[in-house]
Amino acid sequence: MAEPTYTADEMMTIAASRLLQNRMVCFVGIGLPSAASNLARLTHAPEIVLIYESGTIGTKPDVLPLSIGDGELSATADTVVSVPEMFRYWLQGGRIDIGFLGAAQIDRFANINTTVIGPYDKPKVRLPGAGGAPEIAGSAGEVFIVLRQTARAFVEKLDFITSVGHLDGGDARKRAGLPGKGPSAVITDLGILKPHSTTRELELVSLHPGVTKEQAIGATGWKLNVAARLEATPPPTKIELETLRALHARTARAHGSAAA
Amino acid sequence: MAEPTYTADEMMTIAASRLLQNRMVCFVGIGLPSAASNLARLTHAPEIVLIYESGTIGTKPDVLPLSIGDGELSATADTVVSVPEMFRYWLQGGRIDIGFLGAAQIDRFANINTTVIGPYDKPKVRLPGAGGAPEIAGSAGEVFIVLRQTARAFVEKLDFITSVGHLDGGDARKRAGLPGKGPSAVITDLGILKPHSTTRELELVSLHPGVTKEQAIGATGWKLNVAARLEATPPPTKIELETLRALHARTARAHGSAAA
Amino acid sequence: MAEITTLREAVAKLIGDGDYVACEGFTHLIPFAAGHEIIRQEKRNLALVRMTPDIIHDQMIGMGCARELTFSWGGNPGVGSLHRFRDAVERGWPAPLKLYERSHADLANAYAAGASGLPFAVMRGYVGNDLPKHNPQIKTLICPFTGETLAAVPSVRPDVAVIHAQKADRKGNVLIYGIVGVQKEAVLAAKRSIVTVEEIVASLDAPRNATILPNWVVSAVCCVPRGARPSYAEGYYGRDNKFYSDWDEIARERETFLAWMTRHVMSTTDFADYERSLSAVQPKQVSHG
Amino acid sequence: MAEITTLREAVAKLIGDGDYVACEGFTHLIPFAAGHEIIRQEKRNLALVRMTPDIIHDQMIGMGCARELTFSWGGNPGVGSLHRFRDAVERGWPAPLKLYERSHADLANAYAAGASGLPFAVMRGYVGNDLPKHNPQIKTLICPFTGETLAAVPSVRPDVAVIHAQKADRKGNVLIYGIVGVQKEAVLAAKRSIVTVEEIVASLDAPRNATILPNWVVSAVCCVPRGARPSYAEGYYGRDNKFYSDWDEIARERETFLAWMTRHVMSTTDFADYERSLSAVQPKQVSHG
Repeated sequence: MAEPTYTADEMMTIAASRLLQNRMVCFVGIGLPSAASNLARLTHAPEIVLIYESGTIGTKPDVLPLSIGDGELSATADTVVSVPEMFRYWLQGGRIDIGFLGAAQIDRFANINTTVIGPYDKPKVRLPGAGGAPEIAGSAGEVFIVLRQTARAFVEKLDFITSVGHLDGGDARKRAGLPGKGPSAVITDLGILKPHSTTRELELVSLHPGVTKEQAIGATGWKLNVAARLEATPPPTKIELETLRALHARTARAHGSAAA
Repeated sequence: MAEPTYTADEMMTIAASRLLQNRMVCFVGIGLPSAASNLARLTHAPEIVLIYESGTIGTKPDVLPLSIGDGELSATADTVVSVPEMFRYWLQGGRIDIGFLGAAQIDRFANINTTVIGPYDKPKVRLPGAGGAPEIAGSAGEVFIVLRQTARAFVEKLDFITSVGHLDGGDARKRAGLPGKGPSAVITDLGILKPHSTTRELELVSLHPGVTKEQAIGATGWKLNVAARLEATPPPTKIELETLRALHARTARAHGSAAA
Repeated sequence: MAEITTLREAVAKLIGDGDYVACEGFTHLIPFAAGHEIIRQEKRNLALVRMTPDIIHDQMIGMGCARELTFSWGGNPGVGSLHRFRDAVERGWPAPLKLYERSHADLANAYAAGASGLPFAVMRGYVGNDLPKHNPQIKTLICPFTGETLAAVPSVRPDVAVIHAQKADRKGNVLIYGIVGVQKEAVLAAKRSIVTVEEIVASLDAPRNATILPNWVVSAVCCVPRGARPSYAEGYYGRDNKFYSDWDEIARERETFLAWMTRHVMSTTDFADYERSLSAVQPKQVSHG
Repeated sequence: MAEITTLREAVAKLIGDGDYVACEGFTHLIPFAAGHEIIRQEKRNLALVRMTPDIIHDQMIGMGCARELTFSWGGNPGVGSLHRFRDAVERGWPAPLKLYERSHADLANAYAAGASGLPFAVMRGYVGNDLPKHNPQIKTLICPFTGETLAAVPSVRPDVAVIHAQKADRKGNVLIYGIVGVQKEAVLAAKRSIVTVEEIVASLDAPRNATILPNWVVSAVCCVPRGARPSYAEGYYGRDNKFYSDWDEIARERETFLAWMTRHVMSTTDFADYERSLSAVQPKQVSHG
């Protein structure tokens, strides 16, 4: 096999991008979700609608934004609305198919912490906070989460719930009256996790090439369940890899520094 | 005296226009208020800010609009906002100095009916309804009302309160928690009425030239109080009259029919 | 995803008898052609909502399409009463019309709340006003921070929103400018939507923060030039004020109204045909031909 | 009515110690020059509010201007933490900073409610979220129509709003375009406002439905070219990404931070002087000179 070599981050971004379908309306978080969303747009999903919380609707950036409100997002958008309108009419209004989030910490039910490590009033690490994530997690039709898998990030118990996943599992979301279905996939540098059909606990459903089940279990702070039928993530195709690398190269050139 | 001749409607419009001061922010109703507001703008108040509920802010129409959303209002505005924004940010937001309303019926406390004559469920006459008036009457800093004075319009008891004036008088508005001060002047074809300083009942404070106190009393469906110091409205000046007539003539030409 | 189709097909497919239908337009861009098509297809039992029902609603009500009307100002602007509306309210002809009457501020907030996916809107209004006595939908609530009593009004969330706009591109993205009213909110609040446009162009060439409805929030886009007449479309044609004043006479009596509607709407196949029919009667009325 | 004045005079006159101050900008049009002037004039005890506090808030907090911060996301976008913000939160330096933490959807609604003259906003949010446990401002209410429990959040109604915009005309009417954020709402929600602009022109030449702040809702307009740098102003200059990444090193330690602020902000007279001071250090950094 003359497979191209690639990094774990590249595999993660490519695996995430594959979950996005053409014409989906995707509310995109900055960083890894933004790279995956734009990769999808540049490969198999040319008519995907990308929305950033800064108010840019149907944006088609040529390079990745460093921040959620870069000029590149505004200049290539179908339209730009105010931030209150974005959260009121477009997100809460139920117009979003996929909310695409990153996270600092995640638990077995795909609840997310981006607020503090340690106690809220005396934090060990003060993280940036909620941003748009709580209501994206609540209102988007479904949610994808992308982050690197480590035992420090995949924790038994979150110090703070910033954005809800499946709460304490089962039909907890429905009982709480949350409009969206919640996280349906967590994409990491090791594989893909999806919530179990009834318990809604995350289980490992796919391993990226070269990664072992034991590695994934070891990088998880709770006892990770593995799906009966564990799949193998297809490696990046030449087109996926070239497109992603070209995107990062353009981004680095445009920003005059190292790519994200 | 070589005073020019003029109609009672012209005197009414001119008297109303004089109450508007330069740089006031005026939320304008269609019809008589619109004529008076634009006359003020074309004479002594060139920087008055005229706002129509269709969303046009700072509009400077060359001819009078027939409807609240004419193209003339949009084309000459500083900006045009959506109707929800108009009512939320600009009116309810407390940005309006003067709400300028017409009326079908009015009572002694300057409450207004534009909904029905007769019982609501079996009306004798079904009028157009509330429009923007209830919240203009509630939220504008103060309110001017312009209408022709007849015993059928100035009634002892309204069949329906569409827009509040001073409710049942005294400090009733304040007790009800209404933000604006309410009607401070009612301008008719016979004279000007203003609320009494404590009872808030309308009293006749000025008579237009050639009109008698008895005429005004006879054209009022309740026992009209007359101010101790009854003033005489100065007759229209040549400039006022010429400006108003030119405005109506331009309007008639533009609309291809009789002027409003 | 917006389908670019004919108005006849869009109305047949997207509006059913008994539906809750918002046809919006605030003097500007009133969807007359779409209203005519609703009448032509003899839709029945509709719950109509519009802030400012005018001639097109007079026509739908007089032709028996409506069972109820939610509104805040009903009249022929600058002319006077809507005779068919009054006949329905005052004498139940051709059918009783149940009214849900509100104010502009209320309905504007209610559309915005509908677009926002909320069940209700909060506003400061209706104090000392008689409308809440006759419309049980208007309630109050207490601010949990200040204790102030405010009005609470139900969202407007129609089955179908119908609007007219200046243009769409070939993908069905819609641009509206000038007096935009509550049209964007109406479309976003509704389950389905029909947008008639003056023209379909290769590119909208819209300024940065223009009012755009992306094709994925619109059900059908129909090219109907002059489809807002006798209302106006900024950038295309002015308001036909003469038609508004002529309507007063046409609609005053049931017979003249029915004769006019039969001849010009029911006997014509679409809006272009209606325009030909009208201009045959009034060859000199250049403005509405 | 907007007074066209210098930024120094506007900040001196309109911002007092202890005021509740919103400096807004969503990546785009961040009012850096105005923030520097607040620091230069040694304003103290401010209650700051911003959806996305970034470097300029790091600077105000580190220089001891703030007693509290209402916010929804605090960081150096694309780079990492705000070290001065963290030092204040984690170690109380130079003074303890009381946090009122909310979400973007909340603060966006809260500014809109403030602009609308309402004491609170209703939204669907915070279900299962820990923020309400730590911020007693976040409450719930029951929809009087459906019985649904919704979040109720207090309006943001600052004493002063500070924003940067592309241009104003000579009367002080302001035009903003591109990513407009919550700046219009912030100005309309505030008692007073300061708008810095790239240029003052004879006519705004704005498209029909552009985002305009009429001169009668603005207190002061100040012409400060490049006044948003290192943020960007669409149509004028791009974002100085290098400055954002350089800031991480400058702000990491108290000493380097204080030295930098003393040299470039406290020892300069205005934004133009600050730019000269910066370019003297980094002659090659063309983008932020």
